[in-house]
Amino acid sequence: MQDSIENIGEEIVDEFNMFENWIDKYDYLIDLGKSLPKIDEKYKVEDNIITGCQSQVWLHAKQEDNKVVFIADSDAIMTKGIIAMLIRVLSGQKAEKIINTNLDFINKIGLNEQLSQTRANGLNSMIKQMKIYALAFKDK
Amino acid sequence: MQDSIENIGEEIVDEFNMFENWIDKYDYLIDLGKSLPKIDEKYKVEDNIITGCQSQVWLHAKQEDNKVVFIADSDAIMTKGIIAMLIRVLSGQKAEKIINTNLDFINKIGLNEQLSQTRANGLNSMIKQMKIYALAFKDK
Amino acid sequence: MYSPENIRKYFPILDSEVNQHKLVYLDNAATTQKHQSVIDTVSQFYEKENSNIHRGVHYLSQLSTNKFEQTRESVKNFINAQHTHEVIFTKGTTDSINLLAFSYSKILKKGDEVIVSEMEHHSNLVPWQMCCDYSQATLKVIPITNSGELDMSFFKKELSKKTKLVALTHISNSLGTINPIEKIIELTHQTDAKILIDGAQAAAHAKLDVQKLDVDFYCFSAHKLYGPTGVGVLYGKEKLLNMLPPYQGGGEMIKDVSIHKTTYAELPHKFEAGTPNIAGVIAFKKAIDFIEEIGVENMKEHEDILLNYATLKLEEIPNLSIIGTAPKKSGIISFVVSGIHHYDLGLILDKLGVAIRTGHHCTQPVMKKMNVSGTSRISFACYNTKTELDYTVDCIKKAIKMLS
Amino acid sequence: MYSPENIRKYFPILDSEVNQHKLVYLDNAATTQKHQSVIDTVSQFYEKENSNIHRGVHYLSQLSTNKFEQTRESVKNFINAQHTHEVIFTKGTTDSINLLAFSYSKILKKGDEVIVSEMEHHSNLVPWQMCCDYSQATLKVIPITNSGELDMSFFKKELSKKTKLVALTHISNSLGTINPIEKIIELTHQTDAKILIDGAQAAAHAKLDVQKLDVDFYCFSAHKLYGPTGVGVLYGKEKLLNMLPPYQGGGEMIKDVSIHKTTYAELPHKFEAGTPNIAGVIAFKKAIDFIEEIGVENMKEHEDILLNYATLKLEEIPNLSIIGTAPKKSGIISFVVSGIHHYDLGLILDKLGVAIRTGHHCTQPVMKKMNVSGTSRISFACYNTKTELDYTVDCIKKAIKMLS
Ligand SMILES: Cc1ncc(COP(=O)(O)O)c(C=O)c1O
Ligand SMILES: Cc1ncc(COP(=O)(O)O)c(C=O)c1O
Repeated sequence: MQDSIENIGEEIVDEFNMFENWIDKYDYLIDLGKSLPKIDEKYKVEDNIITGCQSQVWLHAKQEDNKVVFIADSDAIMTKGIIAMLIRVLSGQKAEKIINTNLDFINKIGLNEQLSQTRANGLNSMIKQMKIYALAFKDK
Repeated sequence: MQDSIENIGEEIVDEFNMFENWIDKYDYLIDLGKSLPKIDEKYKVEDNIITGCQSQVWLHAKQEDNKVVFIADSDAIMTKGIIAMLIRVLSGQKAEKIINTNLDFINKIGLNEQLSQTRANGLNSMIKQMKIYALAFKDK
Repeated sequence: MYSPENIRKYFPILDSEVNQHKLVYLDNAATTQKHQSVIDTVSQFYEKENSNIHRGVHYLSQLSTNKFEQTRESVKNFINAQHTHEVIFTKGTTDSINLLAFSYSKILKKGDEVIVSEMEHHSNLVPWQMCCDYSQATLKVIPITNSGELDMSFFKKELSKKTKLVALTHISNSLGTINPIEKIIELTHQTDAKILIDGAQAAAHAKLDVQKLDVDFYCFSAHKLYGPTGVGVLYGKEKLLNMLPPYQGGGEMIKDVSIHKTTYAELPHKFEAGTPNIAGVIAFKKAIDFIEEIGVENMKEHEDILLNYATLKLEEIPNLSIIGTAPKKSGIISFVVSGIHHYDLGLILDKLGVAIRTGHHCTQPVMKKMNVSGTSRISFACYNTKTELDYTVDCIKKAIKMLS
Repeated sequence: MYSPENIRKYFPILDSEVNQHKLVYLDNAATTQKHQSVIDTVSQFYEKENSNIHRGVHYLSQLSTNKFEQTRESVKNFINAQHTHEVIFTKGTTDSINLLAFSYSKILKKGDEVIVSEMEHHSNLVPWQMCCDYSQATLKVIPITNSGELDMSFFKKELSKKTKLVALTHISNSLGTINPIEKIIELTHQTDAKILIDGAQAAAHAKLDVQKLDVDFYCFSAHKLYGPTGVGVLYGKEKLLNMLPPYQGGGEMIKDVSIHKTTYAELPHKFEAGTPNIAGVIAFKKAIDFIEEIGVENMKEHEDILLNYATLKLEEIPNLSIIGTAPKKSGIISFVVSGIHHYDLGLILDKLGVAIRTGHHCTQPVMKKMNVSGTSRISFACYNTKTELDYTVDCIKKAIKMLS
């Protein structure tokens, strides 16, 4: 069974907490970014672009077995790392869950401070877009 | 015989120096203003207005016996006092003299400081206009 | 307890001497003095945080951007806008009005009408003259009554389905009149017209709630609000701002630029081309904080006391007439003394340390209507005191004596 | 002897720490840091002198007006204009260009042509797109070469008697290219066209003499000149400025206003509606004083040394390519590293205390032409040092390693 959003969130917090300095955290994000599967070029279209990010982010979602599956890409590796993290937490969850679960873990990682305002805006835009997809599927 | 511009200027400087404080100096200017003969309404036309003053100043000039005679008015009494002073010095002088004489006495009175920039601009505009009239008559 | 003495401590300039007299600053309608926290914030920004905003990834750029956007948030709360992006930063009220007048000049057509009034500051008159000139729309002007109020029956008569925009001042800067903007907005909205209120004289003296007012556009200047020079606000309803064409072109206001086609950015950036007055905007927040800490209603109450006090005292002076005698007035008193020019009066008051404004106050039509060449104007702020007014009234008497 | 170390003492921010590292500020093309005398002048103005300017009779108003006008005089001398009233204060380069583009939009006609280039900052491109859109004139765009220079033969070919205005940047903010403006002005004046030079990147890095250049219009921003934010300059030849219709309407820019007819004031007031950024303009004088004290040629010499030094060091880094390789360059280096996104690089440099700018630098057409999505840009000012560059190059190497 798919772990709950909270559980995976906690896992990530734990992983982040292992790192003492920003270099290791960044390295971790970079690795996460590299691990994100390549996506088909057909998804890299205007419609899938998330606005409000400083680098380009494409996000696409589909429904499989009543779960929402996200696929995404970015031209910047750090951004890709962040989106990989969000996918790890949210992809494969029920639409309902995605909409309602509190994403507290993000604050715990301290990504907001790590990332500063514009980037935090980008992060928020990503989460918002993921919830919008979930909403769309739920209403179907 | 008409006194020279320099002499009248010195006279005014002496008169001003008698006063110890600004109140007396202002009173003196006000009195000068009041003493300025009323001018005919026909001279209070757009063409005679000096721009660059904060109050309205009308200045007209005519030539009599080869001398330039100025008549002027203002709606503000302090301004009238200043123009009365200039008239006392320059009216009835030869055009040539008006154009060439150094008006040092103005600095000696300290009117520039007394009057501040905008008002000093007004003063300069008046002098400039008087010299322009003189130039016009000289060329005739 | 409201204490102007306490407030004065935060306005360093109020302690200075002018012409060997203690400064009495009564030219607040022209610009207010600045709160110490505003001044310190400018210095601190330049000494520790300065960077250009937006699009930068580095720390200082992020910091500056955050602080800049915090002011937008503060302004939003201050005027109770619905959205933060309805707050556009400009360089001042004049800039705000020109922005709107330009945008409207691109959508108005022959036959359309714009309504202003005879009591407008030139900044809320000339842009509309230009706008109507360019768009061939017609400018209608509401006359004012002898007491300095809007002729409301004229306004009602002129409002029609041809009216596209009404642009009126909230408070007259030369008469002090507080216009019944609630009523005016309501009447305007009974047609399809939109309404701009020029709040230059109001924002520091009246509690604002743009949602409750249901006003379409509202603008003001930071420098009349204890804040820095070079900063203004244009509030507009999201839907309307989205509909209007942009004003200035340049950095930040675009989404995509190619050589021959450009798409514009979202609000508020669409209307904020170029590097703004970053230090000014950031420091402006402190001015708002100050006003909210004291409470604008409390300030107004204090200013009303001063207004009534000074009005009574001035009315006692022979030959002095107050210009602008509407029942509802803000802390602005214009007056003339028969036989005495305002310029002479201003000069002598200045020598006595009292700063007032003289002239037409950028409202020449008002002067014409009131049949005066100009007035002497005293205008209050939250830090003025009765003692200052007593001294000023004495100085006015002295000046009149000298000049008579 | 030119000593950046001495100069740094007057720039308090340069001593700060960012992310536990000493700040290395290499984002000077976006905005420069501020000289202590500039900062102090703002505070002093607000603490001791603040008042609205022009038309006031009282002491503070006179003082503020005098100081404001002194800056105009300083700018006049700085650029060697013929008349003080040829210096118009705006809120920045973008505002200056929009002013001009608006005025021209009222006099251009279908069939007229405006020439810009592919290397323009959006602020010198979008206003002309809008101007041509409104006036139905045609916009011609000079392409750039692979090294980032203007295609002069194209320019010569496009210049014709249809050309009414040429608007080009003096120095490219994303490529660093110094354009041959003397030649360009000369060629332009062989036709009846007028020319605007966007000096945003040049005013702090090149000696200016608008009379010798015989340039018609020139503009720049104080904030890129060690001065305050929210202040810009538009220089224009008297005759041309007199001929152009005004831009914004409002206080100060009028001579006479009546309800239906308004006549405009003389230069410079005609183009300066509303209360300006008084504190900013007054403080700007100190920035000019500073530049003149050190000497802009000396600054340029120092920056050229840094430019050459950094260029050599960067060229040694594998996979790094410099974008913009004109033989004549100012202290701006844009680069890309293959396989690495500029945004990632900027993030890591920031963590190491190095502030650079990443992205399209408001020159999307340049990015498109150079076939990159953006660049990392380092840009120098008079206070940068070789030590800072050594550190920066090390950090870039480190970042590339992390990201590869
Ligand atoms: C009613 C009114 N509108 C507009 C303005 C113009 O404001 P600013 O000069 O700050 O642009 C003023 C300022 O005097 C004003 O009093
Ligand atoms: C070449 C050039 N032009 C215009 C501008 C716009 O200047 P501002 O943002 O100060 O209006 C810039 C600033 O980045 C620039 O570099």
